[in-house]
Amino acid sequence: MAQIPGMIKGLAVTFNTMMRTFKNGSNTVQYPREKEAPPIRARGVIALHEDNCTSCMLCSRSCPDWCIYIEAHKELAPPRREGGKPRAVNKLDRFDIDYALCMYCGICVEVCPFDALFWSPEYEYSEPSIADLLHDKSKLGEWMETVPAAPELEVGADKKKK
Amino acid sequence: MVNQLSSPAETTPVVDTVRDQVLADVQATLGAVVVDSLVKPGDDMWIRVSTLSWNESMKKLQAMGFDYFCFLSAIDWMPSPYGRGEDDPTEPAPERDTTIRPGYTGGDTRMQLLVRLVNSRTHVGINVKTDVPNEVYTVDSIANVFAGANWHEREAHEMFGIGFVGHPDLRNMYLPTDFEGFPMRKDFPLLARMVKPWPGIVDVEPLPGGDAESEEAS
Amino acid sequence: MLSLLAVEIPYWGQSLLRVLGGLVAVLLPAGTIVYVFLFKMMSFMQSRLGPMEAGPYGSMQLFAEVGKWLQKEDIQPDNADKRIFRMAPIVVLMSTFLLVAVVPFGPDAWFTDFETGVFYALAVSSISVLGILMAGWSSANKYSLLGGLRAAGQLIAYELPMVLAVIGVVIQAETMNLQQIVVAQNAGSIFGSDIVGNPYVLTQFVGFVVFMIAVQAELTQAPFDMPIAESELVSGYMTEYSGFRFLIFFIGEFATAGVFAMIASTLFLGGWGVPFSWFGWTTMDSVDNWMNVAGPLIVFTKMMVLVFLIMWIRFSYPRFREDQLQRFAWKVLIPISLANIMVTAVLKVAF
Amino acid sequence: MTILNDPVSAKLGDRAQLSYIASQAADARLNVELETEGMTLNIGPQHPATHGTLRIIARLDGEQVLWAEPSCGYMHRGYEKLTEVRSFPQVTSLINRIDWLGSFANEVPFILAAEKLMGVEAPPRAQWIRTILFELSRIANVSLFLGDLGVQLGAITPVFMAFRDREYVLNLIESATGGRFHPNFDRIGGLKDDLPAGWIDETKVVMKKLRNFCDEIESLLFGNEIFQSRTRGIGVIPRDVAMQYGLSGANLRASGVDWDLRRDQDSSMAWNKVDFKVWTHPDGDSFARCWVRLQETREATKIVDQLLDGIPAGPVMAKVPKIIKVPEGEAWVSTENPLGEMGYYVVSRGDSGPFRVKIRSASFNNISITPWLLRGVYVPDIITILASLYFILGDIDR
Repeated sequence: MAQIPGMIKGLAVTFNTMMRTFKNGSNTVQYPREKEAPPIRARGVIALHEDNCTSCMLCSRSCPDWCIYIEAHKELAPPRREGGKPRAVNKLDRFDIDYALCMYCGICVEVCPFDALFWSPEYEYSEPSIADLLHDKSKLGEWMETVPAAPELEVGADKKKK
Repeated sequence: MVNQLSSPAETTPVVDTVRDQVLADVQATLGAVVVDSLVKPGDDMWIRVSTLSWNESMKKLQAMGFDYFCFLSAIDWMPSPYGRGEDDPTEPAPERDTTIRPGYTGGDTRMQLLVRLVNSRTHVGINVKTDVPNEVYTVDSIANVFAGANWHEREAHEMFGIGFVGHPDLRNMYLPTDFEGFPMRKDFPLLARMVKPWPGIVDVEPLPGGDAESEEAS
Repeated sequence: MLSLLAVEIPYWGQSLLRVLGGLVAVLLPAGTIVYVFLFKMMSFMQSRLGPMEAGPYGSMQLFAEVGKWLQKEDIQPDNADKRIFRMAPIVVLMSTFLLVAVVPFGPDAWFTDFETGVFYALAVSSISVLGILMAGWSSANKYSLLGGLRAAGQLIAYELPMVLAVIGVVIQAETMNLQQIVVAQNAGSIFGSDIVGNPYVLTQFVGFVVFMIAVQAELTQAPFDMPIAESELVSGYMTEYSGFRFLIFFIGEFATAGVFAMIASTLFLGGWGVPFSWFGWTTMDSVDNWMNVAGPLIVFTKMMVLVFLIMWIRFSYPRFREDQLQRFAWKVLIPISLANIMVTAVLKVAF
Repeated sequence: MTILNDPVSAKLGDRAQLSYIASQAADARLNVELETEGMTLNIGPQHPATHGTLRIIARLDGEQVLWAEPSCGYMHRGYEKLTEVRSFPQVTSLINRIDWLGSFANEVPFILAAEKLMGVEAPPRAQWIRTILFELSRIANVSLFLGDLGVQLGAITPVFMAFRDREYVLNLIESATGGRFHPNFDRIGGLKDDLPAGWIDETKVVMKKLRNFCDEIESLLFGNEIFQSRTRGIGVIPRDVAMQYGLSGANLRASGVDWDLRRDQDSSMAWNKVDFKVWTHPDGDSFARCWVRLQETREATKIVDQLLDGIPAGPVMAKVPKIIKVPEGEAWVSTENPLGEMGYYVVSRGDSGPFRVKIRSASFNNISITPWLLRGVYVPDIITILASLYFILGDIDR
């Protein structure tokens, strides 16, 4: 029958794949021991640079999921110049992101006018209890060291941005 | 390339001969049934037909070449009395303007049906609207014209509470059978936005005894 | 096997040895098949490694799985016909054990030496249909019922081409004793050349193909896995089974694959024997004793080759529809095997 | 040849006529009192063939379906309502989740509609990158379909091949946008960011791999006679029925309608800058639908290749005010998404958020034909037909 070749070809495909896996290894990685590095831009976890935060509430207000909770108070800080008046600055009391609610859309990082929020590609922070997914400002601050520098842009990109 | 922000009113009006011609044809076919019409050159066209001849005009439109049924839906033109749920629950609810203001091609009622048909040969689409009578919220079904409207009408039925006369099977599609209320109506509150206060309401606590002038520092 | 032991063994001892031997002959191939083909070959065909954690290269995975299954809760549906529900997996596995009883592993290494071994094997193999039908019916589940009925229809339809395909072998070997069939193949010759003996895969190639297709269907492996059909019937007759009852089905599936492959290798590939001309043997009696040790290994190797074919096809093909399968059995396979019988008979008489 | 003296069947081909007869017979048997009781089979909500939670209630006579009715709503999230309480930038992150396999493609029509209302147009570089990402999400989506098709039909290997090669595409999307499944990369007036360095070369390599994948799937699945006998002549949708039900995408093109919004619609996207073939198939059966999708995946890799060579230099963001308020008006924009025509009817009231968004998703229309289509088929064919219609649950229920 002229029908045979289609089925034989199918067998050849699986056989070739098997041989390729023998020769070149598999396409999967043994996760806990081998890890694939996520790309620089990967949205893994949000890191907070607390010194930059002025508690302007923009991130909290633009969050589509209402998962950023900020509390702050005003405080007198020493003046910038000698002999100046003491300045009133906003001091963060609480900056929580509830990762159980977060959709990882990145709007908060984008709207932040003072570069206080960053994306880090870190992804291993699952918790056995859902309440532990609420990261407070110290935990968010710890993620800062995993934040990579922004990648180089492709040819033809408008470099003047930012 | 238009890079600047410019409102649609400022763009130079273009004459869209194709759509004007189609509109003329539609008006000729449907006659006085067309209450209002609008052509946005190079963009799209809208007509509003009278409620009583809804089914009839669909048949005529299908016969004149608009044979592709794209979607059917409804619009509740009453602005929501709840806003976005970003109010402070401790304060009294703010007054919101809930006057009904229809969109393109006007309208006399709160609810409007919207159907989009496309001519499969010329690929010109047309948005057909019709008023849904207030309080009664009932129109003729068009499931016998476009079989695909069947599910869309079921959806509109459960979401907006619009009855479709002559629809074969107006069961709920998405909601439980005993669900009360019509979720897509604007006066149906979105509970997810009611059960907890907006985190954005919170403001920075002022300095104890501090004055308002020192705000500029931040 | 027994004559290897010089000592006289009482009857209960012989029986015990036979039971142990049967367990080994069924479970060892089953375990090997699961590991080599299900875990590793399938994974490699899909560009992945398969289980790697339990034991070196995941070789102990099956034991881990068995341990897991044994720990699981034994769930029986409320409306199930409980007694039949419990019996069904055992009936399925039983047919496998009964089947292995007639497979010869060496000149003296056999469990039973049936004069009508072929007849017996084909009869016993259809007992599993009963078990599957019982499982499908007693589960009180529509998917199971559909699966069970599909299985019944399918297995009965494929029983026939299988029987008819074997008849060619029986005609050629002039015996229904599997041991004799092995001898006939290895001592035989094709057109005077006895360099490879006369494995019936060469002279009975059509019969071999039909037999293997029927085996594929009997084992309910893709492309004939409609009774299981994960994507339609959600495992068909096995839907309601969990824990160790599922384990029995699972072992049964692969053990049966192994045993059927053994029978196929006995019927078509020369079984435990090597071509007798290599060592200057002529008859059964002149075969050296060491074949009793080498024989099982040879059968095992041939079985693995055949199971590789079965599994390779299983992992590559989509499945038929039930009616297409029936049509294929009745309109294609059965006429072909009938023609095969006719040609074989004519040639047998002619030569 | 006309088997039935019937106006509907007269228009159909032979194969279509046979399936039409089967469906008519099913109707007839449903209407007369049955001597046997028949059986109602619930396929789903949790069932491997419904990839998601679709439930199909099928009335069976033996294995033949007399009557079948999908029951949706297990994943209804009320996106149309949710958009009303969100601002325009927030909506994008939401509608990502409608068709979760080709997320980026969901954002585009909405953003285009908002841009239309605002009178903004994204700079050319943004349009090209948008189009590339759009096609990449099509490849990611449809390649999974091709693998999944195998699973639905009982072949287990294709799906792993699909996962293997889709991974490359997802990596590309992630390295460009940061989001693997939900990019949220499209902005009113352009894109969030430019591409990272080296992305173009990487994409070209991946496109070669994907074409190879298409070849493998073709010989593994489409060339297989069992596959063909399972899909050919099954679930035939004639042209006019497809039109009435508003089918779109490959389902419509498999019924012989030569209509692709990428080609036939004015759009600021870069599709008119490349040449590609719109594949159609005259049969309208399951095989035709699958085959058209396979060809479209191939075509998409070629589109991406062509676009990569011609990305213009420049900014990726037009000048847009920081706080977006969209002027009053109504706009409809639809694009040719992986699943079919996806469109948004956006009504704005000059607010920062939309007043009403009607989401016209492809799967809702595509699946609404099933009660008509499933009459008279066998149980395994339900699976084939559903697989070939290709729906994503999030796209049906929204």
